[in-house]
Amino acid sequence: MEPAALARFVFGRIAKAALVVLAIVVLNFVLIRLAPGDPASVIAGQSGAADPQFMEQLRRQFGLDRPLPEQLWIYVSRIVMLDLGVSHRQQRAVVDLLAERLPATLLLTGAAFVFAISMGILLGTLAARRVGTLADTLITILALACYATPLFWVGLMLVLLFSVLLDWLPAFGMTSVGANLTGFAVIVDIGRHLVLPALTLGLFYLAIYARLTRASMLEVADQDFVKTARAKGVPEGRILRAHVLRNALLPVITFAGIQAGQLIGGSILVETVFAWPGIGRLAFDALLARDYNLLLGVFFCTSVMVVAFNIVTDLLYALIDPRIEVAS
Amino acid sequence: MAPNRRSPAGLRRRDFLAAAGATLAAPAVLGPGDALGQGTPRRGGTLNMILNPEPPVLVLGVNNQGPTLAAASKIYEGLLRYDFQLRPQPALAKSWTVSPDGTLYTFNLQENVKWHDGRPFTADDVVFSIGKFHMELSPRSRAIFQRITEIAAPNPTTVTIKIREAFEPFLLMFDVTATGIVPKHVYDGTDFRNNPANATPIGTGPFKFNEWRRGNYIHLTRFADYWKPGQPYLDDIYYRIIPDSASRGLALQSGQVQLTQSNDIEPFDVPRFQQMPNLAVETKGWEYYGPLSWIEVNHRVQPLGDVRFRRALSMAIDRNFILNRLWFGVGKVATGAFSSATRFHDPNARIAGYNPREAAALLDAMGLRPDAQGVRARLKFLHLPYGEVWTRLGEYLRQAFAQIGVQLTMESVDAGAWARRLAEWDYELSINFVYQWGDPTLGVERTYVSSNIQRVTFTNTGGYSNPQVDALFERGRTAVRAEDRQTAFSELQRLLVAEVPQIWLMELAFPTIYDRRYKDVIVGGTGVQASFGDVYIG
Amino acid sequence: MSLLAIENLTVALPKGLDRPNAIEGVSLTLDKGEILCVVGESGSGKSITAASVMGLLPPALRISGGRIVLEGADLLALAPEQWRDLRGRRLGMIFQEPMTALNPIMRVGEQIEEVLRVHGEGDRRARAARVGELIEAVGLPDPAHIRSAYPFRLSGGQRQRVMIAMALALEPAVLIADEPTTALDVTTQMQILQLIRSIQRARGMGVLFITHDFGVVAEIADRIAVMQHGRIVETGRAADILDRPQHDYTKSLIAAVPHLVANAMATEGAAGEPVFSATGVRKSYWRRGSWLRRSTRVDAVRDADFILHKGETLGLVGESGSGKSTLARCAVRLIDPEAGAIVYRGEDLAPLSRRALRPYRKRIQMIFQDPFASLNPRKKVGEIVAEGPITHGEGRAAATARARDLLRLVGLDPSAMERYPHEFSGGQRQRIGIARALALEPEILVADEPVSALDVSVQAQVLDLLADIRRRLGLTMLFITHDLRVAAQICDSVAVMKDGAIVEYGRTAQVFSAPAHAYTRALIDAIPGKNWRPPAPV
Amino acid sequence: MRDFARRFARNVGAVFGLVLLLAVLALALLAPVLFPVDPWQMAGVPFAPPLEDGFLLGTDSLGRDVAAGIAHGAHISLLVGLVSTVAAIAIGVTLGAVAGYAGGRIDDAIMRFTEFFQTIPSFVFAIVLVAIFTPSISSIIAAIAIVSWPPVTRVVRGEFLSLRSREFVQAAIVLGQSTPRIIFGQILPNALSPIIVLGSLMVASAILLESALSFLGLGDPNVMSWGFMIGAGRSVIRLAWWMSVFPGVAIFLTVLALNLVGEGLSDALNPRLARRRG
Repeated sequence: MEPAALARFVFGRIAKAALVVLAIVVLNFVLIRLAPGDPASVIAGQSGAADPQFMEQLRRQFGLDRPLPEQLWIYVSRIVMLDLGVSHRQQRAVVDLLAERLPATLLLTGAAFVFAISMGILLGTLAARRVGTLADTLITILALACYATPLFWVGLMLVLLFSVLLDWLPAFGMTSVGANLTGFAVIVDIGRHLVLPALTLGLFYLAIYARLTRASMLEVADQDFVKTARAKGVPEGRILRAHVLRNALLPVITFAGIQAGQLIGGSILVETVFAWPGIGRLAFDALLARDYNLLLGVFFCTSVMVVAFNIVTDLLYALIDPRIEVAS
Repeated sequence: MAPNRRSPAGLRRRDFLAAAGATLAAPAVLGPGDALGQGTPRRGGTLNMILNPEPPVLVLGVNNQGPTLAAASKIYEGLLRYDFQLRPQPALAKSWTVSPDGTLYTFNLQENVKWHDGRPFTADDVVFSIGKFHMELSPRSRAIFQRITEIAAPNPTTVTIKIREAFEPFLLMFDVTATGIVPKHVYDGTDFRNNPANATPIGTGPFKFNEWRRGNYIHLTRFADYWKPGQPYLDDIYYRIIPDSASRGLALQSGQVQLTQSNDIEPFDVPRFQQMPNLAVETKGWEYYGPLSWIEVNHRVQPLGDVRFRRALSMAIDRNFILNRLWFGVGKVATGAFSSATRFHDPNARIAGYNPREAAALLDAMGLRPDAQGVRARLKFLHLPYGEVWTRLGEYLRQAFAQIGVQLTMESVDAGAWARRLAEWDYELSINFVYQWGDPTLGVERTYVSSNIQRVTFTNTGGYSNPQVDALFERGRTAVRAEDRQTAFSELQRLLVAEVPQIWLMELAFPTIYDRRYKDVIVGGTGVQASFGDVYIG
Repeated sequence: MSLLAIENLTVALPKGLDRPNAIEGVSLTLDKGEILCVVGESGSGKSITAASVMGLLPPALRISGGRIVLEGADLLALAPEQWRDLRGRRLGMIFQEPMTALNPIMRVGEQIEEVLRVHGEGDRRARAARVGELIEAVGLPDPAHIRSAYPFRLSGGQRQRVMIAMALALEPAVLIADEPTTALDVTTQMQILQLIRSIQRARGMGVLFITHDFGVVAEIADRIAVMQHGRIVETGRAADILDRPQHDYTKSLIAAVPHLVANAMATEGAAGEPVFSATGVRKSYWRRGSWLRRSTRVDAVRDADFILHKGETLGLVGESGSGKSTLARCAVRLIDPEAGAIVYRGEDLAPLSRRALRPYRKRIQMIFQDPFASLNPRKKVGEIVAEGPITHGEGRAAATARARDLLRLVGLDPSAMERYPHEFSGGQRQRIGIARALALEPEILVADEPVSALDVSVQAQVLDLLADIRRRLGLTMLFITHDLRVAAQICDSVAVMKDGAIVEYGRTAQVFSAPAHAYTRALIDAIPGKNWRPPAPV
Repeated sequence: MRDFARRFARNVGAVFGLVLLLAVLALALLAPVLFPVDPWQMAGVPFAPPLEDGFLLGTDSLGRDVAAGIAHGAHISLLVGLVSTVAAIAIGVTLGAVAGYAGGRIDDAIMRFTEFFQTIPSFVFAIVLVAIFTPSISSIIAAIAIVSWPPVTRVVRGEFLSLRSREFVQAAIVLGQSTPRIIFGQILPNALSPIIVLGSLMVASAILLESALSFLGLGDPNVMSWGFMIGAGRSVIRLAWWMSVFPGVAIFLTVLALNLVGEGLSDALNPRLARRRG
């Protein structure tokens, strides 16, 4: 695609994405306000003592005494300036909280995603090439098993096996605290903590990608242009790489893009099981604490991530598949 | 006032670490050996403990939840600390006197005390902390401190406080967890809640704030200029944030942390740790809080307004089952409205024991007959959203009440909705547990007196009203001498066990589990919510 | 010695099908410099024969006997790797469907270059030069542009040229062309046929040309082999077989080819009164633009006029995309025209709502192209045929009885009533479609390419059926076709469409004998084998 | 139909899945007979390992029978899975059919709406919904349905879009059939196969979703469900592995069965694809 077309494409996607994100923010704002309980009563509960004056103070402080539409308007207009407000419970800027937690989530979901997609494509390809053989059956069964197992349960079982019984890997957290590690040792340390959560989160998606790759490969392998390649005398290995795989990956990429949001959802469970300090856990805590600003901030953040991921996927797709420009 | 209850923080479960407190009282004057220590303290070493949930901020007053207190009690200090019998001990106050009429308190402060930023600590800081800071921020302090008519600093090491009329429990308000002393030079004239300095707390305690990785850990380091010679012994304290209970158990088991407290460890795991020879399981250290749990009854809902019905429910409960099966023997069965650790507890006033047959008979007598499904009454039960054990407790109660034909429908809510519905009296039955702050006037009265029926959590939300009870609490509150108070409170306790205004269940005890190499960990009535200045590795 | 010899070749089918072998005892020879056409209807095994030579049989099929000898070497005795090396180098192949035969995400130049690369031909520069030559050699314009284009940018004819360039890249001795022009428009078909012929002549290749179309055979073949049910029934020189077929099957096939002689009935048909007309019909589509790019308007039909007289058959002819189908659909209001009038017996149907149109639906019915898609696979044939009358209020019993009669009328057994469409062959399904249309006793029948998906012998039967019904029921017909032979045989008048407009309109005989428009002339010139007069059936 | 059954029966996995599914179904239906005691009843010693004290799968931390919980939980899991799927399909089919048949602006609007819902991370969304409406069977079912319908809409729309231009539909228009009749009589029956296949897979994901919600403490406290059991058992996993392992296995087998059946249906309903799967 030429640069101008590319720029147009990206610009268009971003414009559309901004609208989607805005709509999501409004929806969530409305939804969460429907929920019972307000932050003032939660904080009153937490502090162990409260009187009406204290509650009143809190409500005024959070702007909860204004009419709902006004609160929404203030919130939305701030978001446009990327000001997500202050967390009631943590009394810190939501943006700061997110910024602290985001890298951990990105690391976790990123690692899980890379693991899932690379292994998924590898296994899917293997199964498709050996269709009908034992290897295919084993991979299919494995994928099905991963697909049918609850994420959090896998996490627990992995902890049971690798941390409790074998004591190979740490079961929780992101770093060994107090170890005072420096340089490369820090990376190794984080890596060791990352293995189990990333594996847990990744297995489910690995299953999806493997199945999808397999199906897609088999479908593409049936198409005319593969026959053309054979008729040209192209060796099987090259047919697989240059013709079948490249085409077969298109639906996998599309699907991976759509799945990005589910990955973040899954990270809530995984972050809970493994005490991973990311935004998934932050979201859940915020929800239970009725920390509106923080929760909306997390929603905003995850939505932006999903939308951004979709844009990247679209872009990638457009780069791989020349037809996309015309289709759009 | 209420102080406390658990910490609801909005989070679930174990939050309550809340109050916990001070273990070894501040570094105060006592040498470590005074309390429990048997060896010679040595310098050096690191303590890793768990903080859950992660506190929002570490400045006392701005937040008074359990996790905040557990960490801030190392950074800040109060004027006093309390031993296991809740007797005041010196902390920032070297000594104190009370005038014979009980209205003038004089505190003499330690000398050469420095803030973590190097500025000297003076009586002005105390006057500011009590007179302004906590008066503005803390409802609990506000309720007590409004009795103060004058607070002054005649010289840099003396503070005098005059109160309107004698108030015997006044001295229970000067622990770090109740009234931590904060630096006037940082806060005076600012918006306390939003002061940027809240991110880096400055106190006089033995440990100073170093680093906070959100969602990960908080790191405190030894304060070299601490006023008490030789202390603290430890070099660092790390608070690890571990939201999952299973993970916390693993961390303790694997030695990655050396101390857990409050609800860090689920009750069912406690027996396991009791069997590990390298760990000590300590249930002392909650005397100051005296957490008592009960079935919160809304008296406005029939038939809950009927004392016979409440008694029947109370007798349908096998409290020993709860103690042994849910809390695995950690804690005590409740005997009445006062925790046995609370001052003026009367062991002779006891509620009726487990007797489902008599309970059923009571209901029959009321005319509540079982219907076709065997149900006499249907009630809604609001789950206490603070952790699994409370969920299990709800499940047990449903089965226990089913035996006598009372059917509970469970409602599951988050902490916010729970707090709101209690505050708005929008419930039938729920679970509650409340700290007693060592004194019935401070921590018990609020639940039962009719003057405190308010639409605010942790007041008399159940709407119980009995003029006799009101009068007895009044007598207990205003009596100058402890003996007079005892008389009033004994009479009161006998009355309450007959009335069953709430259905008391358990005196909760939260085990502090720690590596036996650490010495002098729990040295007073506030448990781990103390300075840890005298903790050392033996 | 022949260039390629197929000796007694048998390919087994998987067990459980209606016959054991896909092809049986097939023997053929192909010499250098000749074009051998293998002709047959679908299922005759001609494509299997071609795939066998290439070693590209579907995995389920297996060669169970015979030999394939290429330039003296038995292909079946070769290792797979050796056979692969022969493909592209000595054996080239082109396929029927140019739209799907190219890798959609690989540039055209790369795809051509790949043949050279995988056979280790030349270095990069030499290969690039060769690709340029090849693109030019197959007559593609602007080689620099074409080589960097993706297939979707190219028209069907251009893609087929790319396929030919690929097949010719290494100057193979044998080119196998499997229905290479079937999916193309007639004018393009003629160009591709000429290209193949000229390249074959220039390089002295042997070409094995698979086709079902005797027109194409007449245009291009040196020798002919006729296949039926997996066997070769007749081989011989082209002229001999075309003009003097020996085998009955060959005779019937040739007899089924529509003669390019204008319809004999043409003169009488014109007498009737005008019953249906279109005036100034216009319809356009918006092709959606991409971001910030404007959508473009495509005129599918522009100001089209025609008149149907009672009993007349009007042919709408043109190539794909000419708008003939859109115009037909406007006539039955499957598409709402933007402008113009559709007049049936004085009533303009164009502005009517769907409801108001319903009474007229009975009068104007339609027959569709695709016998597989035009019948609802979930309904029984009886229901499908009876559906129309029932919709218009006829009783179920009466409608069913009529359906039975109609099936008989179109030559199907009444037992077909209880069966589902997939149990029928293409020709039978087309008869069902006709029965459905007739069930409403229409006056006007719009037939949209009703025979283009059918084999030539079936096509002849259906055309005969249509002619017969038309005569018996006095139907007026709008007949859409791309096949001028068919149009010549069945239509009284023809309208030639190009780019949405009717460019020529007149009596069939006149249009064919003296075309006025250049485009009409080009179309007629492009009819394959137009100089061949099939021998009259004996 | 006979064809369909034959093709389905040829798929070993699908038959296995069907048997498994029927077993789960039987367990759900027979739970009151097999385990007449309330699954909440504290019937034995806490933490009794499997086979001890006559408890096949052991007891939990309050001495409740794990096997009874699993049997009664089957009922809830299937109920939640089925009802939420039916609801999601109802929403999805309606929107998808309208979008696919009407096309144009209506299609655009509906698809924007659908995309919008697909952009929201669905698990997070489900959590919010359940929390807002407070956890109960109906709020859980509603939340799962609300986050599950978009794929149905897309599939149905796709089917309608392609079927709408099929010639048999055009034939029905030319015959003068009314629009509802065309949608329900002509198009929908032909779009059923993918909906059925999708539905069977959605039941599986709904069961997983329900268990995840319960795991996080957002289940209905009045009913015994597998997710609840794992949630209750996870923290004691080292002490009583059977408490979380067996309900986990139950979920696994049920979801697996549904997936196998779904694939079997898909193969049997689309013979062309089936062949390709080899």
